[in-house]
Amino acid sequence: MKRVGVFICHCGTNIAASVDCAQVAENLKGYPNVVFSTDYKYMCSEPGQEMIKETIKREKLDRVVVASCSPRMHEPTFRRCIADAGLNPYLLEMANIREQCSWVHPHDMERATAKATDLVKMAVAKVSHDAPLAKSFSPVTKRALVVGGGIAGIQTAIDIANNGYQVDILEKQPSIGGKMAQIDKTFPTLDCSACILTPKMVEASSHPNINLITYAELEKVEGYVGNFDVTIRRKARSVDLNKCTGCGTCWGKCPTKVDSEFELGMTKRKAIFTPFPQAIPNKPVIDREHCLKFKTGKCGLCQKICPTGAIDYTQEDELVTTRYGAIVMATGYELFDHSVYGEYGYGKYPDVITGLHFERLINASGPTMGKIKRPSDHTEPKNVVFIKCVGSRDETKGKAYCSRTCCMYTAKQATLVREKIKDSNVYVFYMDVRTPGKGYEEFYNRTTETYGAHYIRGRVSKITQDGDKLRVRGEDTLLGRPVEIEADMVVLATAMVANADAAKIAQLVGFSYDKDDFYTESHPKLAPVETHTAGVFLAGACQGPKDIPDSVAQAGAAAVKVCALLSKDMLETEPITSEVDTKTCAGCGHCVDVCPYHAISLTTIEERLLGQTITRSVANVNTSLCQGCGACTVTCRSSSINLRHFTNEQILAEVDALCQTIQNK
Amino acid sequence: MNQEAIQTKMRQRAKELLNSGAVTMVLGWEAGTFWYQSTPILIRQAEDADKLVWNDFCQNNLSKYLLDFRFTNEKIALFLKGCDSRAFNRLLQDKQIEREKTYIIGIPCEGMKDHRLAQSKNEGDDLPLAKICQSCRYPNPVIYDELLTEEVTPRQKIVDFSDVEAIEQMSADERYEFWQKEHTKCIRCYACRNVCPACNCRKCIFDQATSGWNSKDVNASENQFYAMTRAIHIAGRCIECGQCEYVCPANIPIMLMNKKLIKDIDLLFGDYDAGLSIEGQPPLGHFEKDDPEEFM
Amino acid sequence: MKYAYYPGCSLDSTGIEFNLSTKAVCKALNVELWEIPDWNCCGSSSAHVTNPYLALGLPARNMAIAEEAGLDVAIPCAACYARSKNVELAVKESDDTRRKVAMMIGREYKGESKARALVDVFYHDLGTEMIKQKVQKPLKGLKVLTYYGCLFVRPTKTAFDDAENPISMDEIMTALGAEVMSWSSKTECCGASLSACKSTVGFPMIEKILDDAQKSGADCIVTACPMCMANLDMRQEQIGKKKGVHYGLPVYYITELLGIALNLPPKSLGIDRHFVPAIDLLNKIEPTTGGGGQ
Amino acid sequence: MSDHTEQIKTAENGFEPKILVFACNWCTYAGADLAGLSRLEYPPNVRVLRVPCSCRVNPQFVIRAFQRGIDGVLVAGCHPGDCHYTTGNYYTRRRFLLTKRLLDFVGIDSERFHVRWISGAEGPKFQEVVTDITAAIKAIGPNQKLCDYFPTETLLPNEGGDNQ
Repeated sequence: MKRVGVFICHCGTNIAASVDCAQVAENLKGYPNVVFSTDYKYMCSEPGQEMIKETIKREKLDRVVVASCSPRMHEPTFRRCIADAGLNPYLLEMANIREQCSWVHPHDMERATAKATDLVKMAVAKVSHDAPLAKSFSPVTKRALVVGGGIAGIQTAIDIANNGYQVDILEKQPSIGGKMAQIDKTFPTLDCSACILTPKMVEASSHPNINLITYAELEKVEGYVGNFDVTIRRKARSVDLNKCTGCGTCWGKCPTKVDSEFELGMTKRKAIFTPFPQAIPNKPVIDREHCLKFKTGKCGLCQKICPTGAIDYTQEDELVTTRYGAIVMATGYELFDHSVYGEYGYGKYPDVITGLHFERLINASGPTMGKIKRPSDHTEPKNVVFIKCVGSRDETKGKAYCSRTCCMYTAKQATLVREKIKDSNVYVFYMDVRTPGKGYEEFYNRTTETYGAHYIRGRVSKITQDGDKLRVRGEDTLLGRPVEIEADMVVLATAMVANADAAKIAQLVGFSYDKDDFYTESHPKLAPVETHTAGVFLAGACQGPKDIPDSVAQAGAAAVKVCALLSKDMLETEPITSEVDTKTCAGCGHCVDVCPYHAISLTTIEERLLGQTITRSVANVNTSLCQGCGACTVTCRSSSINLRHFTNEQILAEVDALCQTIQNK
Repeated sequence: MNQEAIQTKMRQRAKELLNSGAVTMVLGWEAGTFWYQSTPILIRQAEDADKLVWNDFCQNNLSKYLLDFRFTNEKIALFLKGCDSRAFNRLLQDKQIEREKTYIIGIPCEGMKDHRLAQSKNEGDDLPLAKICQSCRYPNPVIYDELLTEEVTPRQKIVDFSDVEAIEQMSADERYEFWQKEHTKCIRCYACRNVCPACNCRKCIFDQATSGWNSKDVNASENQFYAMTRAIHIAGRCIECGQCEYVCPANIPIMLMNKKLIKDIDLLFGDYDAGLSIEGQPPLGHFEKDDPEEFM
Repeated sequence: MKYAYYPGCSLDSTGIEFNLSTKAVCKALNVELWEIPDWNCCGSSSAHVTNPYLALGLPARNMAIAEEAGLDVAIPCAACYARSKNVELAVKESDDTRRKVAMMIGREYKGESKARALVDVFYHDLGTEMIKQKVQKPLKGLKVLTYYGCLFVRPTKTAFDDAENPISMDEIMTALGAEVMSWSSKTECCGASLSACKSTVGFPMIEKILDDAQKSGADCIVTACPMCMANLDMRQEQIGKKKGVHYGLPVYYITELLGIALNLPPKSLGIDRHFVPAIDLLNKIEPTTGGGGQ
Repeated sequence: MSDHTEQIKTAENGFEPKILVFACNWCTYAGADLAGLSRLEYPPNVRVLRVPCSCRVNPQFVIRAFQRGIDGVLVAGCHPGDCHYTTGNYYTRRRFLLTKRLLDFVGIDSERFHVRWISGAEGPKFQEVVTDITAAIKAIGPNQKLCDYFPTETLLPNEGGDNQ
């Protein structure tokens, strides 16, 4: 005979307003296995929990049902409460009679009470089959992996490393630095991006706890929080990093010229190259697609002239598997491809460029040494038009969201044009100007008042090439009339979008992403740097458009979450896992393939049969890998594999308990 | 090659295999109590091979008997028709038998006769092929070590779902009435499960009283729970051998439900014939990201 | 290749040369045109200003007659095309509209026979390859500008080419051997009726297009819409005089130049009926040595 | 004791169907909670049974519910691709695409069994789905099929065969 105690909560008036709690408690008296049933104003309060503990002792209860709010909220609270009274915390079930009963059936006391009673009966049926469970523990590897070497990744790594833990930064490009390395000045203080980024890059490369893995990609991720087995593909650089000193003779002499991705194709780089002068590691990579040696077998000049013999054409991709305790995704963003906009010339007009393009133009180490020149004829533009919200806030052709950073960097770029080009005219077409940060509004006011940028509230309807000029036609909604500007150059503030391979990587590591392929945080307000997958954290623009200050702040947050995790030697894992009944398991192995966590494997056991000892194979669950989804329990036709706390018997009991209430059909 | 010739060759091969010690046992058919029934036989001595027969009623699928020798080290030779060989693959895919412990002698099958009709006829009268054999698409064994005769042409290319569609046309109530009538006849003897190559659990949930899935009561509701559950369990595994209907004492059209699921699996997840090969997972054992979506 | 043919009111009056050249060219390209018997006006802008269901009912009657004959409808004029395409989509999208329209015009139009702009038929159904083979007098040496106007390319629901950068007429003209110049007013609005009722707004719109055309160094403009023809051809002198400039830019219907390329006599195409004289420019086309297209 | 939840099953004085909802803990159960937080009213005919993932729901539970006389069943989980366990609901989709057709084939009225994807953010969608299903089942009356059998001794929480 089970001794179940039922406790109905009023939750002040949240439940009592539309459910007759006393009546529910009354209905449960005499119900099979129920030996105690009461109701109380606040079950989760101190006195409420005290009452449960005393009742457990006095009535010698061995199972408890609490009918109150959603178990997603207070299940841990009541588990701890009954554990204090000496009961195994898993001998508890909750009936959700608030979010799923009183709050949604406020005007029908009689039927809401009837529903509440049914829900409590189901809970009693389930708790009667609960078995005591104990949390199990798994070791934590004290090493973190940061995917992405932009400012967010670098800052996360530094903060983790400063806490004494080993960190690997995995970067796809030959050098860390990310998008920030391409930017000239940063708002709102206009200090130069390289000046604040390169010291961090050097700190990351020289920090004893940080290990840089560049020119490498994620190949496979297995395991779970505390024990991620990550296989990384270190792409062949064809350069031996230990021997190479970065002296640059090779890329000085290399005959092959290729469009530089870093400079957005505005200048050339060699087949053996470092993306930009301040690259870290400042050691080149051979671009095997364009290198003559790999294409035709001729050349091989760089190997001949390399003073330290660091060039090695025979290098192969290398697969390295390492175990990590935590993973931080800091893979950054891409810019929206504005060639979908026919209005702006489908990307064909050479003088219609993107903001990042403009950053390279004004950058002192950029292709034009900081002089703003028109890509078409390299002359200095007089009239520069900026267009904001290109691809952002546009559901038809672009993205619905606002990309947060364009207002500020467009204001910065407008200021720089006015500053660098005497008597230039700057026009900014905008819908709204959003300056949500510290010192942002003042910066914007300086752009319009001190630097005299003309802000025109309206959309640009069409840009046409008119000889060597660009005819920009738009509308000034404040004046209520169309506007036409003859511009020398147009800069588009294109939207920040997720990387093209963002979804692929999310599926590889095993966490969810939203419809725009940005990574989904566990809770937008309360857990912005965590994901639903334990042990995987987020930092920077991969979680959604954001500027450098926010990315660095998130990096710090993610780092502390990682350190909290790595500070534990053992990790408590939820005991709700599958278990195999080897008596009935036939070893068919179909459950092995449906398990998303590869937690099930076939092992052999020995058994006495007809007088001999035989060996046969049965399924076996690795409880530290199993996350308790239950896919295997349905695949197993003989029900030999069952999920603790959600067993077949329990769910059948709940179904029967519910249907019992409609027996008199 | 007519039945006589096949029968003699069967006997001769059985003797050779037993005498040479290549196998310790041979599984075949012998003449049954009635002329329209041949019963499976297990022979260990070469001289018993003369009991082996090959006629129009060797319908029983022999591969399922291998399960009884799962943990012995008997090396067994067995005769497999087209459908039997798919059953063999099924048991292999479920890891219930080991290929090395068997020696398969494949017999391309011209189709067995309708044994129910034969009961009201005398021996020697001509009989139509059994319903299941008329729609046979794989008469030639798909796995074998040797073949007794040359291959025969399949009688059908595609599965005929007209009987399933006939039920689908009915209204919901008519369909319920149809199955209600059929399932009240069921006596839960579980013969259909015992003969089915897709049903090879070590302990079936319907034998585990404590599993709570189903009580021992025999009534329409519990019978329907059994029938529907078994249909779901063998979905994507049924090889359309028709043995369940062949052995059902109550003549329940069990294949109707199996064919309905086969039709839907082909429709939803692409054509799949169970037991043709042992690679990959059965349809319900894996998924495609772009499976049909009806629940948005 | 058989289509119901809906000329529309302009092609019986101000755009007579578009009608003549269309019929001549289609005969030459053996495209059979079955003029819809007793066709009525498509309602153009006056209908949809007065009543939305009148604007649907008028073109629906023409389309219904064509549908009963099981033919898609080839429509030269942009406005008629836009109105007819609109009713085709409206009846397909909502049964309620289909019933209301059927009640109004006393016959059923289900939207099965489609409204097709003539240029769309030439470009997508005939195809530039086939047209190129039929060319006997390639327009070598002729620099043309293609002018689409708005109703062929906007709104995107009824358009048959890209709204910002349409290319169907360009590729047909290239197939005819002409040199298509680039300019930015391909899809600018010609002001339509504004040049009549509100010339202070209408005239500058035409002026901008003509200036742009002159700057591009082209010999002439090609269009496929009687309204654009009216504004660019008929008003050209008037606007030029106001500005003290002589544009002298003949404006052709695409079917006229197609006819010339098929070696049909200019008069049979109606080229003698233009305001800006358009016959002499044809002599600029270099005589070809052999017959037939290259 | 007069059981407070007694439903007098006659169509005259308003038959009220009883509908069982298998809800996955991470999405649909959270969506249902959100409907509560946003006070989105819906008819009190549904009873939610929480499971870790929709892939935990065995088609045999659904047949069992009809056998015991439930009037309607809804299986609801995350949208494919968003499953907390990454691939759980892909199996749910395959299993219940077939189960729905088998239940139809056996004669269970199609309004009585539904499968829907409802995410943790779709509180209004949970309300809408539950309201529509309740109305549809209310229109066709109580379920008489598969359920003409009530075991006197059920496997309920009393001495029935519960194994630890």
